[in-house]
Amino acid sequence: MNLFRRLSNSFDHGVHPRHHKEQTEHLAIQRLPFGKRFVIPLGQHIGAPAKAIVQAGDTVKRGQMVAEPGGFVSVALHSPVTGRVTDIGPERYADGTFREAIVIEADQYDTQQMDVNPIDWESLSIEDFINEVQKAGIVGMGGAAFPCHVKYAIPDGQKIRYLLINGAECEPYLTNDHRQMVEQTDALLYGAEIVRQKLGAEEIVIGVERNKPDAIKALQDAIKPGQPARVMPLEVKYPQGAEKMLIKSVFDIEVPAGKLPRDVEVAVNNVGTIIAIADYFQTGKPLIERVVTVSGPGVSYPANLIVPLGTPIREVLDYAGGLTEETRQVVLGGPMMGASIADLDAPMLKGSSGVLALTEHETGRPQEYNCIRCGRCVEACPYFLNPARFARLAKSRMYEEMAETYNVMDCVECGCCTYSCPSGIPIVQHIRTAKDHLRSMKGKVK
Amino acid sequence: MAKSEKQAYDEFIKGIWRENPVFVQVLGMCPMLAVTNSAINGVAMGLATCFVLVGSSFLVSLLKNLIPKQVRISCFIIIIATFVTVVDYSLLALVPAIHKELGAFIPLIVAKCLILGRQEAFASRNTIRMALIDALGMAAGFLIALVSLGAIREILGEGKLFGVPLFGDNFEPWVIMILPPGGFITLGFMLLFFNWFEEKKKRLDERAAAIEGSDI
Amino acid sequence: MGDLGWIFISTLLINNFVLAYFLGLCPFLGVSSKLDTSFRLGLATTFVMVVTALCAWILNTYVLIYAPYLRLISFIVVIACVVQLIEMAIKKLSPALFRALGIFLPLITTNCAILGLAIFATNRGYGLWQGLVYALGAGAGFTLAIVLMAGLRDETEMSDVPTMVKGIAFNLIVSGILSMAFMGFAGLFSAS
Amino acid sequence: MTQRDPKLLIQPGPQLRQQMTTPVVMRDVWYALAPATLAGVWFFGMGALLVLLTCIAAAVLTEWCFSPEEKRRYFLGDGSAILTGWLLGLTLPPALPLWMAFIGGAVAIGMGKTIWGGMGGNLFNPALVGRAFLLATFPIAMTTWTSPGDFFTIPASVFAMPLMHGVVDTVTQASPLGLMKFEHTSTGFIDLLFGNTSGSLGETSGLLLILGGLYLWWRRDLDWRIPVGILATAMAFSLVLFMMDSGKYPGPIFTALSGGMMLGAIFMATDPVTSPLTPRGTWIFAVGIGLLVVLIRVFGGFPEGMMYAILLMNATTPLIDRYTQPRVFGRGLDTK
Amino acid sequence: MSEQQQAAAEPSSNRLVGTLAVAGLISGVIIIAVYLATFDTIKENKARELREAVFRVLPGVKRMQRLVIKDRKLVVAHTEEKGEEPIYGGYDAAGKFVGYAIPSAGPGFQDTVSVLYGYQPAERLIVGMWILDSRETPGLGDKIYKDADFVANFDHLSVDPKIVAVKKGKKSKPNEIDAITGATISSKAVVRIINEGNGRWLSKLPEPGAEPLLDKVATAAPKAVDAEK
Ligand SMILES: Cc1cc2nc3c(=O)[nH]c(=O)nc-3n(C[C@H](O)[C@H](O)[C@H](O)COP(=O)(O)O)c2cc1C
Ligand SMILES: Cc1cc2nc3c(=O)[nH]c(=O)nc-3n(C[C@H](O)[C@H](O)[C@H](O)COP(=O)(O)O)c2cc1C
Ligand SMILES: Cc1cc2nc3c(=O)[nH]c(=O)nc-3n(C[C@H](O)[C@H](O)[C@H](O)COP(=O)(O)O)c2cc1C
Ligand SMILES: Cc1cc2nc3c(=O)[nH]c(=O)nc-3n(C[C@H](O)[C@H](O)[C@H](O)CO)c2cc1C
Ligand code: SF4
Ligand code: SF4
Ligand code: SF4
Ligand code: SF4
Ligand code: FES
Repeated sequence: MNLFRRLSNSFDHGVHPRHHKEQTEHLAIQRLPFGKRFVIPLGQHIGAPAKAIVQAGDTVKRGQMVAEPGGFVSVALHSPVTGRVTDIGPERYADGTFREAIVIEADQYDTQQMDVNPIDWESLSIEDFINEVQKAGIVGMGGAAFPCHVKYAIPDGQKIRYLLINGAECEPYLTNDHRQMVEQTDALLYGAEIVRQKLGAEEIVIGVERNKPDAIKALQDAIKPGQPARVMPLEVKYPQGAEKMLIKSVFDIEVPAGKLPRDVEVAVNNVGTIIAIADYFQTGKPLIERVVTVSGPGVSYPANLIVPLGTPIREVLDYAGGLTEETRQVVLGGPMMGASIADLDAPMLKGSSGVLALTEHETGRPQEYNCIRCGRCVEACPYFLNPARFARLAKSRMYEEMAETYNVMDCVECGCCTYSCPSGIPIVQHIRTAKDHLRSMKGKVK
Repeated sequence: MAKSEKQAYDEFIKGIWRENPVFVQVLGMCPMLAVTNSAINGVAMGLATCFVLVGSSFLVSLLKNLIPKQVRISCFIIIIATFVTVVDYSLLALVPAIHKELGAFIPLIVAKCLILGRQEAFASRNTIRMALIDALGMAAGFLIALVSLGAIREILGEGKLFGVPLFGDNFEPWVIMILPPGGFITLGFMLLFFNWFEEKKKRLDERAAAIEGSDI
Repeated sequence: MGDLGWIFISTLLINNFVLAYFLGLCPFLGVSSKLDTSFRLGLATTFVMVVTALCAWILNTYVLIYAPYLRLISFIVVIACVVQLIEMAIKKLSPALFRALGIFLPLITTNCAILGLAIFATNRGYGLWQGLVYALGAGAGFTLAIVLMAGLRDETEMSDVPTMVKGIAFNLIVSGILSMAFMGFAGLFSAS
Repeated sequence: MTQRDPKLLIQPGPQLRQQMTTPVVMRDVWYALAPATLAGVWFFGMGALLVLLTCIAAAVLTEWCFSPEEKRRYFLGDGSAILTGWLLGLTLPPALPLWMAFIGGAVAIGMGKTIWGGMGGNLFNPALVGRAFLLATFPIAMTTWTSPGDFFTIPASVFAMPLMHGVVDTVTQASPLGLMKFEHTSTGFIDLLFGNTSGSLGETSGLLLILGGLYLWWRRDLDWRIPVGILATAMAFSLVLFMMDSGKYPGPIFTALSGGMMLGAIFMATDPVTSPLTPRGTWIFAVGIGLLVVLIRVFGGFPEGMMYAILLMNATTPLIDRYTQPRVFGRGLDTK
Repeated sequence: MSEQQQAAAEPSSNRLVGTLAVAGLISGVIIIAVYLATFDTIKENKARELREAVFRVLPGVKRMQRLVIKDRKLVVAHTEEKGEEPIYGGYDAAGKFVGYAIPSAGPGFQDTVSVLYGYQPAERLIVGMWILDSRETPGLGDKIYKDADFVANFDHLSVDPKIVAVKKGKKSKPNEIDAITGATISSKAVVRIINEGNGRWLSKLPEPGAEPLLDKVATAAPKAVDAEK
């Protein structure tokens, strides 16, 4: 079993949902026209919210910094358009909550040219490099929106041997990383080289699932002789893109629980993140737009779009032909990890890799039955946890046992268990409840 | 005196129903399940237990002021063991056939916490009269439980009651009832029935209370 | 009759003290759904059983042939005293072992399986070695039954057993099923 | 302006589910059982069919009576009660009086399932609880095997009055296992494979049962480790014995094809509810069954050990599960 | 015990020991009284049981006596000694030796089965079998003593080369018995137990004709009782 997995470059367990990528994988990336109103939430990344440095009424240029980092684990925000700040205040977020945001009205007559310059990265010290990345507002584009520069701040005594680029894109429907690898191959390799040199890594490894042969080929062709980089084709399996799984698949190393990739001398970045870094140092353009896959059976014209951040989701969907009658659900991100949203006027964020419109067929929930202990969830969990046990224990509110005996805190909520359960048990939901409870208990004790 | 009559009556009845040692307290089951595969065995075991219980309760409450606290448990056990030995020999002499079936389990009456428990909880703190009444009540409850258990197992297991065939020659006996699993299962279902009954009663009571309450 | 191996298998599986003789039911049904506790209770019981078998053999051989009527009383007294002594000895000699088994020892003394063991071994006319193997089998059988039961109960604590059944009634019925399953061992090694 | 779109659902993730649901799984098992059942009915006639239907009816009726009202629809709707009755029916002698079959079905569901809290709560295979109860209750009727006979002749014993003996008027014949155990006579391999032997409905046609198992495996409804583990262990064990004394002990092929081995290994030991969750546990479970079957068949008091082997291993399942938790990813590594 | 007494000072250990001793004494007295009162009846019951069994397995026998091996010789022994394994000799009214009643035991379907069987050395035949003790399944295994047909198997059954149980109705040789349908195991257990008993005893028995003579002195004793009593 293990040998087999090694030969096919993969980790153990996981699931094989139909990937539905055929809708968009051949569509070249298009640019979404600028809209009128942009909402830039201050806390759209993990860590401290950014601090606004503009006021209502100010005019801003496209690419101009509008908020500075609110701490070390925080990044700057930039205006996606040239226009005027109309408001700074609570705005509705995709999950229905209100958060502080900067609202910018686009200048309809502007050409939206940017006034930025390339940066000479080669002469930068590592500290300055980290500062620049933070200033560029770059966060992980793989979904978590974790400030990128924090990953680069390697503590003394540790080093990075491999820069691992996450091109797995295991979530169904999404093809934005795929298209970027095909169309922006050089930028990707250039960005990778910047990060590699700055971190002093020996090699760049790009992990790509085998269902993107054109991306694999493009990358292989583009790697210049002498560049320490290679492409690693991976088995098509969810969650191949979860960083610890990826490291397992590529290097056959398990990142110990509670440790970070850097503890095994690896830095992991998403394709989009690296391209954003390349863009910034090549042209000076900070992170003001991202590639988004609009797909699913609920949209008429699926597409891969460059979306200025802050654009309302509705405009993205409208560009793709609007929602069809059958649409029951809109998901931000992939269908496995992504959250379903009800407010289409919420803005697109740095971490929004996809907008999916799903119909009853995909989202219909089966009748919930009692757990039949079939073990499918156990054999799906890439973390080798026991989700059936979680579901049972959570039902009896035995949260402590879940943590002490069964390591519930190691769960990354990848959803494989819920996906594979024939009894329709929302296991991940139970797990989230348990984790919330445990966290609040821990808070109380301290 | 009426009050004490009533009290005595209550003491007696509680052993049979409210605090039935088997069905409610679920005590002293071990030897019971092994030997109650027929009604007659149930009677024999029940009577043997009754004799020990009543006899030792009597003696304990008689001697309660003479026995120092520190050695009371040992004394109780000696008293109980004495009665058990008496029963053992008597059965062996008088009804050897029954002794052959129960024999090995009779000495185990000593280990039943039911009996020691009654001495500790009741006989050593009460008058001889009350101790006797309590013991009789508990013993009656125990006897009833054993006999009904034995009867059910015998009826299904052999088609007989006290050895009298009930269903004619063609009856297909339910062998499991006289085997060990039958003991577990029968008592399990009897307790289930007891629970069901209690629950039903409680629900009725609650409803009655609710109706009363609504009147006000 | 003297085949030690058969005596062991027979008391362990075929004539399991709990599932076929209903001995030691109270700890079996009542004590715990904690595996660890059950296992240690089982070990302690086995230990006391072996000691009891030894005492019973000594009594039978040297005392009771002269005074058979003292059988019950002497068994009880001797078992109680010996367990007490062992408890004290373990406490002195091995605090670790005492922590593992000690708290169960007094509980076990009043358990009918111990007295039952002494009586049954006597009734069967077992000699010293036979008696010891019998005790070992009975103790192992008790441990097996109680550990299986603990596992089953631990698992069902999380399922929605109807309230009416929950408790002793449920445990009894489960024991019935377990006892039924153990019937599969009947006739083992005696047929061929 | 920021208006919640009324048409859109908010659901916690993951949004996708695979297509398999519990009722579909159960129905798959029906389909897998159907060919072997039809063959059995063909061999043993209408009487056997009546026994089978009675078991199913009793199981469904009991499920209906004792499941809590609010869950009744789902409990019945998942089709597992029918499956329990069906599997029980397949393990009974074809000439068993119907009233006994009815009791079996009722006990299977009542004692095997509802008191445990219904579907998924039980720790013992319900069909086998029913069968073990019947075997211990009516040992003679349960070990009276008839030979395959005329399709339309129904043995009179089938219609015995409730609580009364059945009179067996057809030819009784020891099952292949009984012949082996008590007379050391082996039955031909071809007969075993195609099912033309005396025994219960589901004991007969090894071939069709294997086909059913392959179907379930293909549908991913069944943990392949269990049948494979059981058969491999049992065959290896009996091979060892066979090599020691081939006159006394049955060979591995006979062991694999006779009695309830196939039905048990493919359809009963694999009952997901009562088998371990973890892959490693599943192996232990399977090996345990394999060993116990041969132990009971060869050294024990019963010609057939499958039922007891499965029930005994069911009892150990919670322990197995507990002690075979997989090593959590990233834990228990020897880190410096 | 009242509150005041509980609060009173600890009783001395002499008092504790004394109380226990008195309790022991009283209980001892009661037990011995009962023991003595029931002693004869119990002894008589046991003897009767044995007697009945012996006369059942040895038809035509009027008197019996207890025999043990001493110094490799079979001798009469009326009093029990530890570690002895007795068999019983049966004699007809004229005092002529008829056969032995041999006890043997071994595992059955559930638990140990104890068998007593009658053996006639002259013709090397089993002439009767009785189950002293068993825990076989009621309705199945208990047929080894409840089923008259099965018990009848053991009349004039040859022990050479050894007894064999065959499926019911298939009995054809003098050393074969019909097993009970549905209780094959118990049937075979009985056969095995008898074969084992034979293995233990037959070689130790004296030549036919040289059996111990009926002990005239002991006739009245409970060990060799007149059957007509
Ligand atoms: C279940 C799961 C699946 C993931 N799948 C992907 C993926 O397919 N592609 C990806 O780039 N990141 C994926 N991620 C995020 C990665 O773990 C990791 O955060 C990311 O590759 C780090 O790069 P970034 O910080 O540049 O985004 C996934 C995370 C989880 C928990
Ligand atoms: C305080 C803190 C420090 C972190 N430091 C690092 C780091 O040094 N290197 C790194 O690769 N990730 C680091 N992470 C990010 C996480 O390991 C992980 O990549 C991030 O949560 C994104 O999750 P995903 O990769 O599963 O999407 C850090 C996270 C936190 C909260
Ligand atoms: C509950 C139960 C109890 C049994 N008890 C006995 C028994 O005491 N003695 C016995 O020989 N067989 C007993 N059997 C039957 C044996 O298991 C075995 O099936 C039988 O000996 C085969 O006999 P046959 O070939 O004569 O039908 C019992 C079976 C069951 C189900
Ligand atoms: C592969 C498979 C095998 C099954 N085997 C059995 C079985 O042997 N006996 C049974 O009662 N139910 C069986 N079931 C149905 C169901 O799991 C069972 O009724 C549950 O134990 C009821 O909680 C099976 C189901 C599946 C999917
Ligand atoms: S959500 Fe958690 S428990 Fe479920 S499969 Fe993923 S890691 Fe495992
Ligand atoms: S997949 Fe669902 S039904 Fe199967 S074991 Fe896991 S929780 Fe239970
Ligand atoms: S104290 Fe004794 S009788 Fe009472 S429950 Fe415990 S073991 Fe049983
Ligand atoms: S305390 Fe002992 S004697 Fe009493 S029921 Fe329990 S095990 Fe049996
Ligand atoms: S593509 Fe795998 S989760 Fe992001």
